Amino acid sequence: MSKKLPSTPMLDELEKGPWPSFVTGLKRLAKSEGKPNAEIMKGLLGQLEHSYQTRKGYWKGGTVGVFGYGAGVIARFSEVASQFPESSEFHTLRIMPAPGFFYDTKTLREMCDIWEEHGSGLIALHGQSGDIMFQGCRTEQVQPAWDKLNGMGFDMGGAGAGVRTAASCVGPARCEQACYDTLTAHKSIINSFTDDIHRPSLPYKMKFKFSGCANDCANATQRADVAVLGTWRDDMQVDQTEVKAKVKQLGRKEFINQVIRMCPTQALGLNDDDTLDVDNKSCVRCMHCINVCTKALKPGKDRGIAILVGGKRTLKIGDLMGTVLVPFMKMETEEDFEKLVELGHAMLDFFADNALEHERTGEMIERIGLANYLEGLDLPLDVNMISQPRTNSYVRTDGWDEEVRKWNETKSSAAE
Amino acid sequence: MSKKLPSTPMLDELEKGPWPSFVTGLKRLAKSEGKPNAEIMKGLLGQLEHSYQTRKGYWKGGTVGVFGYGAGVIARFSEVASQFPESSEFHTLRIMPAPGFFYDTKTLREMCDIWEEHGSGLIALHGQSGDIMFQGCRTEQVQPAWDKLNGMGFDMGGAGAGVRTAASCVGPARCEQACYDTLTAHKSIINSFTDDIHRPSLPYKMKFKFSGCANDCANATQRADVAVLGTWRDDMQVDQTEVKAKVKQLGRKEFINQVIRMCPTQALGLNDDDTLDVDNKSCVRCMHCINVCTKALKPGKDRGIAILVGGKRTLKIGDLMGTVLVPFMKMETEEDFEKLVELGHAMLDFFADNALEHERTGEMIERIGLANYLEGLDLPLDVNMISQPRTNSYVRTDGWDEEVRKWNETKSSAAE
Amino acid sequence: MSELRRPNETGVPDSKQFMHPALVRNYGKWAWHDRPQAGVLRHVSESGEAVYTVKAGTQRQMDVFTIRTLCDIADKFCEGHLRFTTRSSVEFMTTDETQVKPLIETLEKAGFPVGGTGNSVGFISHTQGWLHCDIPGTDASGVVKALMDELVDEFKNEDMPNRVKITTSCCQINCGGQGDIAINVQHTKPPVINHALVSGVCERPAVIARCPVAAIRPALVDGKPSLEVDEKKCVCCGACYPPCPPMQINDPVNSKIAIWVGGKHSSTRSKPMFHKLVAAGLPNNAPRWPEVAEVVKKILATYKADARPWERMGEWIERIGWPRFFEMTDLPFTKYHVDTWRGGRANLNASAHLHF
Amino acid sequence: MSELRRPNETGVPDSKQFMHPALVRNYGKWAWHDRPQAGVLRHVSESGEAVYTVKAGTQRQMDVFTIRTLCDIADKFCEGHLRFTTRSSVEFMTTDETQVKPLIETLEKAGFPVGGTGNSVGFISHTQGWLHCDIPGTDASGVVKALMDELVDEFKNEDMPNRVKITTSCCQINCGGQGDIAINVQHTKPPVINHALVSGVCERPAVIARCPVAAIRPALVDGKPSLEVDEKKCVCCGACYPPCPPMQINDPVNSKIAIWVGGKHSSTRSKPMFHKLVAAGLPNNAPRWPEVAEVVKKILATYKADARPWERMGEWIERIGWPRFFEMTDLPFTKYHVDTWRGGRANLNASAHLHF
Ligand code: SRM
Ligand code: SRM
Ligand code: SRM
Ligand code: SRM
Ligand code: SF4
Ligand code: SF4
Ligand code: SF4
Ligand code: SF4
Ligand code: SF4
Ligand code: SF4
Ligand code: SF4
Ligand code: SF4
Repeated sequence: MSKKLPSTPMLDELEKGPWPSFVTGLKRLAKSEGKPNAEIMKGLLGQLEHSYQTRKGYWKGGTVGVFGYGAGVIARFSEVASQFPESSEFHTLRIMPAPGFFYDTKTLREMCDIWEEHGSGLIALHGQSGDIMFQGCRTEQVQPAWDKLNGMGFDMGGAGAGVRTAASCVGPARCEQACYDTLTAHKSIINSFTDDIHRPSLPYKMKFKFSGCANDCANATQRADVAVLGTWRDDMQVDQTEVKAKVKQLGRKEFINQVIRMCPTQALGLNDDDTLDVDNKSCVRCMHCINVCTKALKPGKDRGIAILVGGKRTLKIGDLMGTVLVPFMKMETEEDFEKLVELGHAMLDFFADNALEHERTGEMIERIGLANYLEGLDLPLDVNMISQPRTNSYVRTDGWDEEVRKWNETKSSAAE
Repeated sequence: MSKKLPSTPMLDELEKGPWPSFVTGLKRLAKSEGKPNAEIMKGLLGQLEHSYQTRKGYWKGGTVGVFGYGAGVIARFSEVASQFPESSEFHTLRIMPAPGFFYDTKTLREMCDIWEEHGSGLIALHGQSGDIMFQGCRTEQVQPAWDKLNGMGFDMGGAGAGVRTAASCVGPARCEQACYDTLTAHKSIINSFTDDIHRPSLPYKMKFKFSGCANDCANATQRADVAVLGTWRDDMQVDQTEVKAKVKQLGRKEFINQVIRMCPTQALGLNDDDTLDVDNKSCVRCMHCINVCTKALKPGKDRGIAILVGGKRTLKIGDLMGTVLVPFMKMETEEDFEKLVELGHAMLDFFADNALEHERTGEMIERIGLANYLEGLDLPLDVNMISQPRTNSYVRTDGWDEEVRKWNETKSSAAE
Repeated sequence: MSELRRPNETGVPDSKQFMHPALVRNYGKWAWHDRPQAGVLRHVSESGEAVYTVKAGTQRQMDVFTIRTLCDIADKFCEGHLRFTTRSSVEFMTTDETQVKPLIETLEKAGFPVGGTGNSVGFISHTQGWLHCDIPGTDASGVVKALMDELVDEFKNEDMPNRVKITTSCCQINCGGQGDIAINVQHTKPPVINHALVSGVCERPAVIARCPVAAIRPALVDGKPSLEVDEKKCVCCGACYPPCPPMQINDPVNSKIAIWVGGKHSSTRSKPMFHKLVAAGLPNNAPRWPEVAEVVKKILATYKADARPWERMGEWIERIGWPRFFEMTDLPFTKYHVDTWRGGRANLNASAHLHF
Repeated sequence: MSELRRPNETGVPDSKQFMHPALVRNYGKWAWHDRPQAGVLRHVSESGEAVYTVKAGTQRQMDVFTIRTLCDIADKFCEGHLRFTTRSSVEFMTTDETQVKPLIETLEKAGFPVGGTGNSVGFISHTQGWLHCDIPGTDASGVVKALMDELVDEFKNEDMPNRVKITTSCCQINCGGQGDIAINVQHTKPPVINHALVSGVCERPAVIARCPVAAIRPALVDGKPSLEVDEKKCVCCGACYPPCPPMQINDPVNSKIAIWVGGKHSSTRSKPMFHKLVAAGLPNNAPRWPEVAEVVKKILATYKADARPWERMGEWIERIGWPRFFEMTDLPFTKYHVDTWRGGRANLNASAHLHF
């Protein structure tokens, strides 16, 4: 009864070479005789080979979901179902992993078992947003698969015009650079937004990402509407003995080339005794010198987060980087995390109320202006928000004195 | 008969202090009893004091000119002529000085005499575009004043929607940095555009400026539609003995700080024997190291010009810097200068044909795109024209292969 | 079929339950790290305890057998724990230094290249493509596999000036994000409209609103409401295609591959940068995209040979200048490289800084 | 009255006829220069000949007596030759080193401060103002004189990190250009329209076309064709005023002074930069503008104390960061500093680079 493995001469080319081959994996699944997923995979291999031959894709969308939720399943129906009926439905369940992508083998094995039973056996670890993508599910299997995955303690990720699955770097779990607990922040935010993830009703998608420092290993700055990045306010920590050791290791000239000369703000000087001179006022917390001298240098002790807002990809006005919204916020106590969650909600509410259809947060801010966005969120203006002041005189400044008053007020209240 | 000096309590405040006072000068003129210009100046002082008191200007424009020309006189009629009748007409003649602002005293004295006789005796050396501004002339004196100035061998400068008076740095006359003859270039260009200066009929103004190197002492980059800047193509000239002397003079650390670390492209290295290591491929001809080490370093020997196009002030789309149009052109032989003049004319013609009313060259290029401008001028594309390639994928590239062919052609013809 | 059951709206699970116990013990207490060899990280805690991480490449799109193999290895060496990186590499952690060598050997034997650490070429950001997406111009999995085959040595060694982050995207939407090198589909012809379907499938005002250059207008075709495209304006971006599949943008010949360089998310040294177009018009040559691989390898080799330690791709090019980049990589420079999008003027050279 | 005569359309005269003979001799043959003291340049030719230039400040707007005084000095010391700089300073050249000292003394005695060389504060770019222009919001001559009185020591000495180029502009058109410090009129209220005059004086379509934000519409007022301004859109730039004087933008109280910093024309080190708004709302306080002088002096003092050798104003601030600039100068930061013009997003901080 079971169909033969389709002929896939083009795909077979992708079994060659040293890198692990997804084709070999697909074939392995297609060959696991007797299992329903083998049949699905035969169809899939056939359709994919057809795509390679014709250089076209053959999936179309649709609406498939699970009870109680409005999103999380990416429906895929084949346009060439008559040729490859076994994979005519090939939906994906987006499931959110634990922040930082940690697993024990028990969990992973259980997931494999579920997906062998209810799906194609093909799992992506992970999607670019951070979901586990259980790919290749027939419509009627979506709910049972989901029930089991949900039963394991996992929940559905985002899709459509809602809050999306978040991502965070490994953070304090295994990185000395982490200036705050990325994993806890991730969890706090996401678990307070489940409603907006599961029942999307925003103008467009909204993504959060969490990186422990400016190295931004979670790609937050450009790929999240809300990027939470670790930083510090006080002086960086310097172990001069280790500095000397590093100078010795690299040689003086190379140390100057690789560390001193590469500081973006010329905040570093090498003293004659091979110790380091740090102008902390000029340092922009870029992490470079700390990255190179992992033993000698560390972020300061007064740590917290900066929030950048508005990052996104091309549609419709062109790519946007996130820009500074909150230059610093402590992130240590439970209260701090609650404040972050509150701010997240305020951002979401403002977005929901003010964005146009299919407009991302960054585009909305571009349209209404940062000042209005700040006002809407009741956030104070800060010089760190700009890379430079305006260069154009086309602005009506008759509220100048009032704004000066506000600034002085904020400043003196900060000084208190 | 002659009027009393008006009371000028506010202006008098500007007679105080160490800097030469224009008010003292105005008063000196107003006091040169018996001369007609004394009366004009009394009126002018009265009106100016009135401006200071009320914080408003009281001139309005109009049309005054000289026979044969359509521009060059800035007409000023007083709105408070009834109060200050002597200066009711206070026109300016814009006269072009010799490139580089050189004078002998005979010429200057003659100009003073003419202006005492026919004008107010107030002369600005020079206007921001580079004109001698003979200010304060009654309508009926404009032509006689002009006849005399023209008789001296001087010509009228630009105004209105035409080619404007140009400016050039002192160049080879007294600067070792000059990479081409700014004064000759200035003269060649301007004297080939007299028609467009004197009978303006362009969409808007067009300015040329000439600086001998990237220091741009003539402010060409932002203040000229066509900026001609000196540069070189080969390696810079290094006198290592003088380098060592400079290292000794500044001290090693300061030499590194002031020279090595400040090179914008990290093209400089200090060798252990205190000689300089120049990566000429990375050097962008910014002049910094040469400026600091005037004895040790010099531009290379294969010198010429770069042309930047489109610089201008705010109206209407915001300030524009000039951008690279021609990265290099020899400027030594008469033929070279002729080529420059030819290109200038092509630029003017394209501007005349394609700019909208009141649109400067930079705005036009912004509107039509650099590629179209290049095509219009039949100039080749060059990577030096960009600071970086496009970052946005919204472009239709179906002419790619054809453009590649063009590039390869240009490249191989350049290699010939 | 299972009963309809209300979901447990649990959100994300807690991470610590899955973490290697040494990570839990030293959570937030890491002091420093180094890399004893390519593919291996050593993180040392304030307590002195060291954790060794061995990192390996995967195909991301994994069959359950592959995952189970990874689990077997984690069971054997890592007390049953493992993690994945933001780039779909897999990481195995152990406190036992002596286990590092056998762990590496086991991984390599099982077909997982060990590397991707430090200044290497990491795994390529992977998107969906023909395997799953509804709008792809190419197949991400194939491009990634073909390229990683070519780059595996650069994955296994740390010979690059800095980390190299490569991304692919199988349509111009670019789910792959910014990259030191980005390999993206670039359509070159306006969509071909299947007018018969438009009225049935597409919400026309929504489609019209999506076009970044306002090139779409409503039209009556054969008496039916449809859409038409002003081909002079159209930038062939494909943004109209997801909301309106009858506006077919994908084409076996005219959907090309473009290569972009110098993107960067980190704020390390320089501010984050967008990637910049360097090559376009490359054929979508499945199954192994040799023309793409050639350009990528040429760029990588040039970068490797010329950049200074710690310079990311974009930083290196900024220093040496774009003229030299095009010269050294032998790539043609065309009018399409000149930015024409809003604010594109900022990408012109507004200075006398010149490279010869 | 003189006969109408055809002009001799001669263009610019040749420069060499006016040049000091030593400059003609060494034209294009200069080898190097230095500055023996502030205010004095020594240029040495390949031939070994040295020319000394003594540079002095003027008021630019000169009465013939002042010019004749300069001529007297040139006759006495410089064989009857002198030149002016692109910044309206005057330069006296001599090959005789012994003449430098008496030349300086003579100039100083005659009231011309000697200086403006090297890393000093140069003379201020001067525009027309109430003295001559038809649209000025303030008087350039007065502002320049009042400020130079305050800055004369910085003109005479070379104590700045780099050259400081200050510009003034008496309306928002800004004939003064970019400056390390720019002192410009900034209107704060929309134009007040004298409707009775519009139809007689103004070409309405031309005026409407001039507005950068399309805030002007045609209107009928009292039955006469006039214009009206959408005050919500209007950015008070005054661009409508030159083509239509009844659109009175100047106001004794609401035409304020704004201060901009960090502009730069040179491509030296950094690319040319636009100046950036730092202070606005300063009163147009003729005759000596003390509030303006105070801010300018504060900025200069901070720059002088903190910048490194050769850093221009804008380069210094880029290094230390704008937060520190505002902190050190004690200037308030407001929403008006945040760029809202086209492409203004580029001036937001799109990075994790932060200054604390
Ligand atoms: C494991 C991972 C985080 C995670 O939670 O999964 C990670 C881990 C580390 N990153 Fe990262 N980065 C990881 C993705 C990233 C990304 C995002 C990405 O790859 O898509 C970035 C930003 C990319 C960009 O800019 O476009 C990133 C930019 C950095 C940088 C900054 C590099 C630069 O100079 O611009 C550093 C600093 C360094 O190199 O020392 C860094 C440094 C590190 C360190 C050394 C931090 C530490 O002290 O532990 C980690 C060791 C990495 C190694 O393997 O050598 N990591 N790192 C990610 C591994 C991805 C992979 O499998 O290759
Ligand atoms: C699956 C995934 C690629 C992957 O293979 O990893 C993906 C796949 C799709 N993306 Fe994406 N995007 C995925 C991460 C991203 C990212 C990266 C990120 O999140 O860090 C981006 C760039 C960042 C951003 O959000 O801008 C991204 C930017 C887009 C966009 C453009 C959004 C924009 O504002 O420019 C679209 C188009 C849209 O939303 O209309 C889009 C749309 C899509 C759709 C839904 C296409 C469509 O309209 O039908 C794709 C469904 C593919 C499928 O069949 O599964 N996808 N997409 C990623 C999500 C997996 C996951 O949940 O973990
Ligand atoms: C005389 C003059 C040219 C002229 O034809 O009139 C001139 C002459 C010199 N300039 Fe200049 N510059 C002159 C206006 C300018 C201008 C334009 C301006 O002032 O409006 C600029 C560009 C301003 C800007 O960027 O906004 C200018 C930017 C420079 C620079 C680049 C400074 C920088 O680092 O950005 C140098 C290099 C240096 O400082 O060694 C320079 C260097 C020089 C040198 C040292 C060149 C030389 O080797 O002779 C000259 C001696 C100047 C001195 O007095 O110390 N000159 N110089 C101008 C004197 C103006 C004045 O009276 O103050
Ligand atoms: C006299 C002078 C200022 C000075 O005191 O030195 C001046 C004065 C005027 N300028 Fe200017 N501009 C003068 C140099 C400049 C410069 C500087 C330069 O040339 O290097 C600029 C900036 C560069 C540029 O061209 O963009 C300049 C940018 C403008 C503009 C704005 C142009 C723009 O595209 O943004 C206008 C407005 C206009 O043309 O409609 C303008 C208009 C004017 C008018 C004609 C105002 C008007 O519409 O009536 C002024 C006449 C004043 C008068 O009564 O004499 N003036 N003007 C300068 C010319 C003197 C000379 O011929 O030597
Ligand atoms: S972003 Fe910073 S804290 Fe997070 S993993 Fe990367 S280097 Fe560590
Ligand atoms: S963290 Fe970055 S900005 Fe700060 S001193 Fe180090 S290299 Fe410089
Ligand atoms: S622009 Fe260059 S050549 Fe001209 S005066 Fe200035 S430094 Fe000399
Ligand atoms: S001229 Fe400028 S770019 Fe060239 S080496 Fe000197 S400082 Fe560097
Ligand atoms: S890049 Fe395009 S084709 Fe690829 S997954 Fe994303 S939306 Fe689909
Ligand atoms: S392909 Fe892009 S530009 Fe062309 S019509 Fe569709 S949305 Fe508009
Ligand atoms: S800046 Fe304005 S007011 Fe001053 S001269 Fe120029 S146009 Fe006239
Ligand atoms: S002042 Fe400027 S913005 Fe206002 S109406 Fe006039 S031109 Fe328009």
